[in-house]
This record gives sequence, structure tokens and C-alpha cells, in this order.
Amino acid sequence: MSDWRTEAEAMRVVRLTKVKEEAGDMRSLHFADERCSEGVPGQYVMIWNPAAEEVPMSLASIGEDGNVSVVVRPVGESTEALCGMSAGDKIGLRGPFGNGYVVQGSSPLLVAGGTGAASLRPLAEEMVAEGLKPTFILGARSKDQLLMTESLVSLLGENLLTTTDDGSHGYRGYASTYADQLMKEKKYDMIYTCGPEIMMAAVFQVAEERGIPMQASLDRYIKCAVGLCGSCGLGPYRVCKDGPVFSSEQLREVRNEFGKSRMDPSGRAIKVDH
Amino acid sequence: MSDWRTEAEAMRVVRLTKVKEEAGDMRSLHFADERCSEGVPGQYVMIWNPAAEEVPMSLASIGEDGNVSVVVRPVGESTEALCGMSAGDKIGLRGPFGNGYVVQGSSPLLVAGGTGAASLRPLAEEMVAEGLKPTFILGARSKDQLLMTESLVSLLGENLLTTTDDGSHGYRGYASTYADQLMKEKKYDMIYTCGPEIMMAAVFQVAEERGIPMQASLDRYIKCAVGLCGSCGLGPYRVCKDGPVFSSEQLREVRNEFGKSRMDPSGRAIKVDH
Amino acid sequence: MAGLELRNPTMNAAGVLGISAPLLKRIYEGGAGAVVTKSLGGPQRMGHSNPTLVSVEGGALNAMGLPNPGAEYFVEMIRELKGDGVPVVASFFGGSIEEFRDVALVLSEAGVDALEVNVSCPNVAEEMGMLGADPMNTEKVTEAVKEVAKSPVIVKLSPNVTDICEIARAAERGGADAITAVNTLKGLAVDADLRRPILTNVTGGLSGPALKPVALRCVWEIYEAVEIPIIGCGGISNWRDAVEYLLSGATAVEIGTAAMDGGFDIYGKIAEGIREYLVENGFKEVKDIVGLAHGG
Amino acid sequence: MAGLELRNPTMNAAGVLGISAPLLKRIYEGGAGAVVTKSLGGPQRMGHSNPTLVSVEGGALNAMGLPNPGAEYFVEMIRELKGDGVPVVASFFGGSIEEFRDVALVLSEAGVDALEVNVSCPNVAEEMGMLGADPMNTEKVTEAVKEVAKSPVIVKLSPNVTDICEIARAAERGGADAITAVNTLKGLAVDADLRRPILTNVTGGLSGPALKPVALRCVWEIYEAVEIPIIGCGGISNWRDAVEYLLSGATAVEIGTAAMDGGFDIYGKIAEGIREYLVENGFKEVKDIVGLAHGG
Ligand SMILES: Cc1cc2nc3c(=O)[nH]c(=O)nc-3n(C[C@H](O)[C@H](O)[C@H](O)COP(=O)(O)OP(=O)(O)OC[C@H]3O[C@@H](n4cnc5c(N)ncnc54)[C@H](O)[C@@H]3O)c2cc1C
Ligand SMILES: Cc1cc2nc3c(=O)[nH]c(=O)nc-3n(C[C@H](O)[C@H](O)[C@H](O)COP(=O)(O)OP(=O)(O)OC[C@H]3O[C@@H](n4cnc5c(N)ncnc54)[C@H](O)[C@@H]3O)c2cc1C
Ligand SMILES: Cc1cc2nc3c(=O)[nH]c(=O)nc-3n(C[C@H](O)[C@H](O)[C@H](O)COP(=O)(O)O)c2cc1C
Ligand SMILES: Cc1cc2nc3c(=O)[nH]c(=O)nc-3n(C[C@H](O)[C@H](O)[C@H](O)COP(=O)(O)O)c2cc1C
Ligand code: FES
Ligand code: FES
Repeated sequence: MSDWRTEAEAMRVVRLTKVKEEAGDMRSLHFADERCSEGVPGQYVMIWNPAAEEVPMSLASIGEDGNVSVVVRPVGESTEALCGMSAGDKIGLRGPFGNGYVVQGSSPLLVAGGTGAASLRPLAEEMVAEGLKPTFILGARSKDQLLMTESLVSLLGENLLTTTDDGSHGYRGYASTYADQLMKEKKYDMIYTCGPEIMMAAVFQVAEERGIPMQASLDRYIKCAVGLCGSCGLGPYRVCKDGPVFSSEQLREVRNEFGKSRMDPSGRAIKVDH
Repeated sequence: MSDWRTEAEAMRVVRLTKVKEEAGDMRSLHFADERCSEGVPGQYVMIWNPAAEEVPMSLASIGEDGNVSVVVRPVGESTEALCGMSAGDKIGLRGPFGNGYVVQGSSPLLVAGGTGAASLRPLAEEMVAEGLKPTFILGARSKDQLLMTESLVSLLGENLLTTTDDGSHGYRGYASTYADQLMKEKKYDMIYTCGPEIMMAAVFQVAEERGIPMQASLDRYIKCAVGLCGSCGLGPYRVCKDGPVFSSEQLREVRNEFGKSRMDPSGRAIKVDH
Repeated sequence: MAGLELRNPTMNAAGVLGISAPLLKRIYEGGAGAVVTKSLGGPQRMGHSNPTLVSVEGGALNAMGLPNPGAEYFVEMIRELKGDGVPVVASFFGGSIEEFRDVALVLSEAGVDALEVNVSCPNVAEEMGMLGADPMNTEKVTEAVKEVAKSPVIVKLSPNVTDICEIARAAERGGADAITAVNTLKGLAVDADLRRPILTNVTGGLSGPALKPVALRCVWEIYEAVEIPIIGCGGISNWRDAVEYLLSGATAVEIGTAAMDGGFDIYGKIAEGIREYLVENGFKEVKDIVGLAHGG
Repeated sequence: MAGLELRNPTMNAAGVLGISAPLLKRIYEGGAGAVVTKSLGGPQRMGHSNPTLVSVEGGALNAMGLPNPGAEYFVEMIRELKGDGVPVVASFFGGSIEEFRDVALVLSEAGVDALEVNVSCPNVAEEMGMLGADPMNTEKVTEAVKEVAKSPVIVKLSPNVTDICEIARAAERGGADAITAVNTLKGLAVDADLRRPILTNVTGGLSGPALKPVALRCVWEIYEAVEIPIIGCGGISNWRDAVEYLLSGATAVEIGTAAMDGGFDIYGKIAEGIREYLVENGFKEVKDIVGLAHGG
């Protein structure tokens, strides 16, 4: 009989190998897990500090040697519990889940806001490995919130462009405005974005205006992560399984929800506010 | 999740492709089944005419094309029900189960009694394919009970030797006596036997006297066929799983049961009477 | 099925993807004969916190904790589905007989095609008591719902009982038009490294192939105990499983956990498989094979 | 465990290979801490006719029908095992309270180390009624057996009940020294091509990994309901499974269906795996982890 513990949907328990301070009060959590190391950029894991809730986190690095990591921003109980962990502590893991990004075209623009950089970094790595030269907009509220700049600079050099709301580093203003400006200068043929939904919706609007296709990684309330419970519903889609990455076509289909409303854990619609 | 219907232990249902009259009132039942066609000589299937009981039958031909057969002697309700079936009828199948014979040495002697020829024929085929020249003693009460002589002659030519209790064909007398005689003339280095247990015990005795190793396919009451229920117990062995083929060493270990006693379906010891 | 004419006998299992109109519509487009909503209660419920689902060998264990936006809130979703011509079965529950009746009334007035009374969720028993373990309560709840229902009433039973036939007969006495058998088996998963239960709720409901033999046995027994039709549910992953349920006495089937591997088109695939089975074996319609294995 | 000192906490499950002394001896040589006989009754029984076992997804379904040579007949086997220094648990059943007592007496005098009362076989219920579904009967049977028993009495429970704790408490009241949880779940397999149940007995008992979440939940619940030790049983295939049972409250484990894949050395392998787990996690002995998951 099959060893179900190797299935993505079963709970695996691993020890953290390293916990690193990142920009702001974010932390990267590192661990070894074979299944995750076979994941693709854009996929996420369900990660569990047993003292709190199991939550979704994008794979932020996917090492072929089996080492992977996630980057966590402490915004509530479970993310704070994760950020408080140390090397050697045990976490529960399910996944990786979801579809991931699809590399298409020859001139990609990546637009990251906040922890959105987490899922876009391994994508940029994949692109570089394939010989592409992606442009990467890294946005944050202020300079000290800019995530993983070091590793991104060393990967992308001058193709890493930063933007902060307060202008404390790089371009001053919204990532979407900056993206719009860049699109005037250069012809991109695919935009990849991950970050606050309001930002992604704005990027989508400029992408649509210019007729450039997009892939956006969306965030909804994930419970089962395997496409059964429906709590992550976005129109006819399950963000946990059909997503989290959606194409322009799909985003058009769900345009009265994308950037506007989402379901709370009970299934009631609430406003998307960031 | 795995498709358990392909597991040996699950019930598969197939249609008989052919039912052929064999010597006496025996019948060969032919059907296509991929798992069985990957079986080895000496293995058996649990075969079920749904109108009666599921019973063990040795694989009597193992075609690489997926076609296999068993040969059934009608001795009771279930075997009679099997012999009464026609091409197109559905049977239930589990298996193949058990260990099978192991081809060893360069000068093999095969001793078959009754339907024992069923499991030894594919073994002889394998040997011939490997370039060996097995001697095959085919025994029966009388000429009309000699099983599969045609196909055995065409496979083995003059190396097929027959013996009947009443002398109506070939040597007159017991297969064990005949085997003993042949052993005087030629040096065999492995004996394979399948047939009535009294016969096999007699063959074992002469083999032991001459110091020739043996493999015997034994018959005990098979219920589960997967090594769980114990009903097929022979000393510390399960005939269904550790057997049905046993080596001289093992036969020595169970010498106070082999040829002497067996368990009835309740687990009580009864005499081996044929 | 209980007065309903469906294009085929497949549905999604309650709680599986039935949280919004667009998801339910996609299930219908995936080929289901009808769709079943998430179990709805009176007040809104957030459900248990994660982990709420983990796979185990042969199936999944879940304790979602009946999250739902409340029946009133869901009325609009039902209207939307009905507007699109989708047959809707509303699954619901209550904390008391009165709540069962009130919720039934709300959903019934929203125009659902049938009501599925969930008296069998193993994951909230401590809060609400598992009504469905008691024949008397089952009968009373069924009666109360029937009083207000404008459409057929289906009672969904739990396999976690000593004698499921007793409960099925109670539902029948209460006026049930059909029975769904079954909900999940109460199970537990513990992790040896963490030395604790995996699910926040400690225990959860076992679904998927591991549940199938038990659920099929329940259908078999209920078929011999009552006259009303049965909807089979538990571990159905392909058309063969579905046919086994029909042969054992089910008139229709609900499919849940298999959507994890199979996605939305599993409903259509299974419906098509059943159709082909009927043709190949010389039967005209589903009802020709319902309960046929009892004859053998 | 219940007054017994075993070299390790693994045993074979009742009915699995326990039909003869040489097979049981091989289980002991394969590494089990003690061996459990096939369930023995007063009169000899031939059992149901084949098919009696079929595998299903995640497990096996069997309806052997309690074949056994009768307790008197088996006494010699027990003596042989005891002569070889093998700790023997005798599983047994009866058709009436008197028969339970009589059989217990025979086996007890044969010198077994413990008696396991099987009140939970799902495959002969129609003939004999499943005693173990009723707390009153369970208590009475346990009392009757205790009256004549010279060694610890273990009562083996069925998971096919609404509230297993109630039955466990009844066994405890009756004087049971330990509880085995659990026997198989009642299930059914039907073949779509043959359009009939596969097992001759129609229904059978589900064992193997598919049973594990339910059995583990039973152990968990019973641990919180009674004071006497529990032997966990159901779907244990490796040391991890065994450790999960210990953490959930079992003091020892029985392993059945896994012998199908694993053979006789599975007992030793699992015992060794438990030992390594204890060492790696800084525990001294099995009892240090019994029930530990309840603390979390
Ligand atoms: C596919 C995906 C990838 C993600 N990747 C990352 C990442 O790489 N780094 C990162 O810091 N964050 C990521 N998130 C967001 C992260 O999961 C939430 O911040 C986290 O769940 C909040 O939990 P909490 O208990 O700390 O906060 P709470 O106080 O419980 O809630 C804070 C916010 O998080 C939301 N939230 C809570 N639980 C969940 C849940 N199970 N699923 C989705 N949202 C939830 C709440 O609705 C609320 O909006 C990702 C989310 C998704 C869906
Ligand atoms: C490994 C193995 C391979 C076999 N191969 C062949 C073969 O190729 N051809 C062939 O004709 N026969 C073969 N047999 C014997 C065959 O299985 C029995 O003849 C058959 O089971 C009798 O069933 P029945 O209902 O017709 O007879 P019954 O009237 O029930 O009994 C007749 C005899 O068969 C025995 N028997 C009944 N059921 C079983 C069972 N489940 N397992 C073992 N013995 C049983 C009875 O104990 C009795 O001695 C084989 C047996 C074994 C163990
Ligand atoms: C994630 C999930 C949520 C469920 N929620 C409900 C529910 O709200 N109401 C209900 O009656 N059953 C619920 N169930 C049980 C299913 O409806 C169904 O009875 C069970 O899963 C067995 O079917 P399956 O094996 O096809 O999944 C749920 C099952 C799962 C897996
Ligand atoms: C072939 C077989 C025969 C069994 N016979 C008995 C029996 O005689 N008495 C009994 O109490 N349990 C019997 N059982 C149940 C087992 O003892 C055990 O409770 C069950 O199989 C669950 O454990 P497992 O999953 O490790 O097999 C039998 C199980 C099998 C598979
Ligand atoms: S989280 Fe359950 S369906 Fe997506
Ligand atoms: S027939 Fe069951 S163990 Fe061999």
C-alpha cells in the first residue's frame, strides 16, 4: 500500500533549519523538504506552528538540494507565532499546492508588493536560468520594508527597480503607476504580479489598457487547500487549487470580485481593503 | 490514490474465452488477465464461479499475450461448477498468489500426478525456453486420465514419460517408483513435484535417500490466500503465501505433517488420504 | 428521485464546494444532475480554525466545523442558481428542533428543489449534540421540517451508530421523502513527532475510499429497512463505485472527496460511466439497476 | 500491561494466523511480545465459505465466520506454546453467557496468560447477536468470565456502536483488566460486473489502514472514559502507527492485516521502531508516552 505520508495532502513534520530576520519585522523560515523542493514558483505550502493555526505561505526559495523557505510577515496570531520560531523547532507542512506561474513570452515584467516578492523571487530565478532578463519592480511602503533586496540585486542587477510609497527608496509612488511608466518605455509581453490585491488590481488595469497579458497570484481564505471546502472561492474558481495564479482572462471573468470583494471564513462577502 | 482494483488481492471479474475438455472429465478454463500473465509457474489463482465457492487453482498456462488457463478436476461442488462453465461466462479472480517454483540446477526431473501436471507444464515450458531438457513423469490412474499429453509431447518429445496405476499407458505403477528407477539411470539435480500428497511424500522419500533436492507444490485449505487467516497452516508455514512450493529443507521441518496430516477448515488435524 | 427529475443521478456531497453560487454552478457545468449547498444554519458560523483537513491513508479527515454564512444570507445564492436553471438541494442544520424548522422555512421559500437535513455532522457534536444518533430526535426533526417544507425532504444519516436502520426508519416515520447515507465516520489523526492530534477539533470526519465499504453497507441495510429512496454517499471516486451504490439500493449518489483529485468534471465523468454501464449491460435507466445486488 | 510483563508491546490481532501452535510460535519468533489465538468457541466451527476475504482500497474486508477447532481441542496448542515459553492471550467467544464462561474456564485452566473476550465480531451477528453492542450484556459477560478466569481478562470492543465509551465503562464495571480497541468496522463490497456482494456472508469486517482513523479515535475516547489499560488495534502497519496509538492512550498494540504485506517479522520491526522512537525522543519506556497526546 502506498505510503500516504509522502502525499502532499498529508501532514508532514520537519524541523526549521534556520530562521532569518528580513526587512521590517518579517522572517524567512528555512527547512528541508523534498516535496517542496520539487515545487514550482507561485506554489504555496500550508505551514503550521502547532501553537497556532495552519496558514498558506508562498515558497520563497526552492533549492534543488531540498532546502526551501517561506517569508512571513507578522500580521496576526499565526504569522506572529511563525515569526517567533527558531531553528530546530518543528513545523507541520502540507503541500506544495496550487498551480504556480507559467513562464511565457520573452520580455517579462514582475511587480511585487510587500511579501508578494516571496513568490516572485523564485520565478525571477527560473527566468534568469532560462536566459530571460526580467524587469522586477519591488514595492513597499518605505525603504525598511523592501524585502530581499540583496538577493534580488545580486540576481537581477539593474533590472531590480524599487518603489516606495514614501519615496524613501527608488521611485516614489504606487507600483502600478511605476509599472505603467515602464510599459511606456519598453514593450513587455507578460506581467507577473503578487502583492496587495488593490495594487494588483491597479496593475491589471494598466495592463489591460495596454493589452498586455498578466498572471496574478491571489490571496483568499484557505482552509483545506485541496479544493474541497470552497472557502477560497473566487467566482467559479478555487484559489487554493485552480490558483493561486490567475490569467488575465480569468481575472476578467471575476472582475466584480477581484480587487473588490472576498469571502470571510463563513462565506459572507467582505470588502477587499488592501 | 492507487487503483486497488489492479491489486492482486482485490476481486477482478473476467470472462472465460474458452472452455476445453481435457482428459477424464477435466476441463481447462481459459481467460485473459494481465496480472496472471505476469505470474510464474507454481503460482495459483483464487477462481470463483459466483454460483459456488472461490477455490485455488494453479496456473496451467501463462501466455505472454495475457492469455492464461487453469485445469480443473471436478471433485466437489465448486470444481463441478467451474467445469460446467462456458466461454463468455464471468469468473471472479484474485491473485496470482504464492511463491512458484525456482529453476535451479541443470538436470531437472518433474513428477506430476493428476492435475499436478497443471502447475508443472508452465515450469517445463520455462525450462525448455532456457535451454534445459527436463524429464517429465506424467502419472495417472489410467490412460484416459493422463492430462495434457498432447501439448507435453510436443514440448518435450521423448522426455515425456507416462505412468499409470493400471498400466494402461506407459509404465505400470506409482510415479514414485518410476522416479526412483529413473534416478538410478540418470543423475538429476533437482526434482519438482505436484500431485496427490501421498505420491509427493513417496517421491520425497526416494529423493532424500538419493540426496537429491526437491521442490513440492502442496495443497492445504486455502481461505484468504494472502497469509492472514492461517487456515492453510503447514507447521510454521502458510501454504498460501510461503508456499505452495516448498523445498526439501522445509519439507524435512514439517515431516510430521507432510504426507500425514492437514487441517480441516476449523483447524482440526485430519489425515492426508490421497 | 423523491419526486425530482434529474438529468443524471450525480450530485456533489454537502459541504464540498457548496459555499457560493458560482462554485455550485461550476459543479453543475461539470456534469452533476443537481447541486447540494454547504450545510446552512440559522446564524453565521466561522467554523473551526486550521488545521481543518488532513489526508490519511485511503481518504481525508476533516473538521471544518460547519462554517456558513447563515441561511438568510444564502437565499440570494439559491435564487441566482435557480435563475440559471440549476436544481438545488439545500443542506442545513440547526441547534434545536425549532432552528431546524426555521431554517427549513427560509430555504424552502427561497425555492430549493429539495432540503437535505444534516443530523449527522460528527464535528460539532459537543456544541449541538448529534441529533442523528437518536431515533426519536431524528423523527421529531424530520416531522418539524416536513411541516414547513414545500419540496422533498431528505434526511442525511451518520454511520457512527449501532443500528442505522433504526434511524432510517425513524426518518421515514417522520415523513422523510428520501435518505442520504452517509456522512463521515468519526476519526482521529495524531502526529507522532508533534505528539498531538493534527486537527484543531481533535477528531474529524473520515471521507473518501476508506469510508466506502462502511457507507455501502449502510445503503444495503437501509434499502432492506425502508421504502423511501436512498442517496448513496461515501468514497465514490469513479463510475464503478457509483454503480456499486446503485446496485446496493441507492437511487442517486453524492460525490465529495473525489473532487480533490478529480476536479469539477468528475460529476460528468461518473454520470457518463453509469450511462455506458447501463447500455453495455442492456438496461434502460438507472432505476432498472437500483437494488439489483440484493437479488443475487 | 494489565499485570503482564511483555518483552515489547506488540501482538498479532486475534484471528490473524492464530490457528495453530507452530504459526503462533513463528509470530513470537518474528518479534511479537505475546501472541493471540484465533477466537475460540465451545463447539468446532467451519466458518463461512469462500470468498471470505477481499481487499478494498486502504484495507481488507473479511468474513471468515470464526472458524475454529473448539476450545477443548486447542488446549494442547496452548500447552505447546507455554512449553516453549511463549506468552499466550486466548481470544474466545460464546453464543451465550454460559458458553463464554465455560470456554473461559477451559482456556484459563490451559494456562493462558490472558483471556481476550471477543464480544465484537461483526460477521456472525445474525447467528449469535453482537453482544458487544449492548453495555448490559457486555458487563454481564465480563463478570461471568472474571468469575472463572485465573489470568487477566481483556474485553475486545467493536467500533460499530454509537458510543464506545459506554461499552468500555460497562466492561470496566464488569471487572475487565484491559480493553482491546477495536475489532473491524462492518462493511460491504459489491461487484459491478457480477451485480452481487463479493463475500459469501454479504457483509464483512473492514481492517487495515482504512480502519485506523476510526480505531485511533476509539482508543482516544476510551482513554478518557476508563482507568484500565487499552490495547490498540486497527490498521497498524509500521512503528509510526503504533506510536500514534500509544500517544493516544494504548499501552500495547495488536497488528493484523499488515502481516499480509509485512510477513512475520513485522512484529519485531514495529517493536524496534517503537524502541528507537523512545530513545530518540528521550523517553525511557513505553508507559512514558502512553496517552501523551492528550496533554497537548
Ligand atoms: C496563496 C497564498 C500565499 C501567501 N503567501 C504569503 C507569504 O509568502 N508571506 C506572508 O507573510 N503571507 C502570505 N500569505 C498570507 C498569509 O497566509 C496570511 O497573512 C496569514 O494567513 C494570516 O494569518 P494570521 O493568523 O497571522 O492572521 P489573522 O489575524 O488570522 O488574519 C490576518 C489576515 O490574514 C487572513 N488569513 C487568516 N488566515 C488565513 C488563511 N488560512 N488563508 C488566507 N488568509 C488568511 C485573514 O483573513 C486576515 O485578512 C499568503 C496567502 C495565500 C492565500
Ligand atoms: C495451491 C493449490 C493449487 C491447486 N491447483 C489445482 C488445479 O490446478 N486443478 C485442480 O483441479 N485442483 C487444484 N487444487 C485443488 C482444488 O483447489 C480443490 O480440488 C477444490 O478446492 C475443491 O473444491 P470443491 O468445492 O470442488 O470440493 P469440495 O467438495 O469442497 O472438497 C473436495 C476436496 O477439496 C478440498 N478443498 C475444498 N475447498 C478448498 C480450498 N478452498 N482450498 C483447498 N482445498 C479445498 C477439500 O478439503 C476436499 O479435500 C489446488 C489446490 C491448491 C491448494
Ligand atoms: C471538506 C468537507 C466538508 C463537509 N461538509 C459537510 C457539511 O457541511 N454537511 C454535510 O452534511 N456533510 C459534509 N461533509 C460530508 C460529505 O457531504 C460526505 O458525506 C462525506 O464526505 C462522504 O462522501 P465522500 O467520501 O464522497 O467525500 C463534508 C465533507 C468534507 C470532505
Ligand atoms: C482474517 C481476519 C480474521 C480475523 N479474525 C478475528 C477473530 O477471530 N477474532 C477477533 O476478535 N478479531 C478477528 N479479526 C479482527 C482483528 O483481530 C483486528 O481487530 C482487525 O483486523 C483490525 O486490525 P488490523 O487492521 O491490524 O487488521 C480478524 C481480522 C482478519 C483480517
Ligand atoms: S481552501 Fe478549501 S477549496 Fe480552497
Ligand atoms: S489461506 Fe489464509 S493464511 Fe493461507
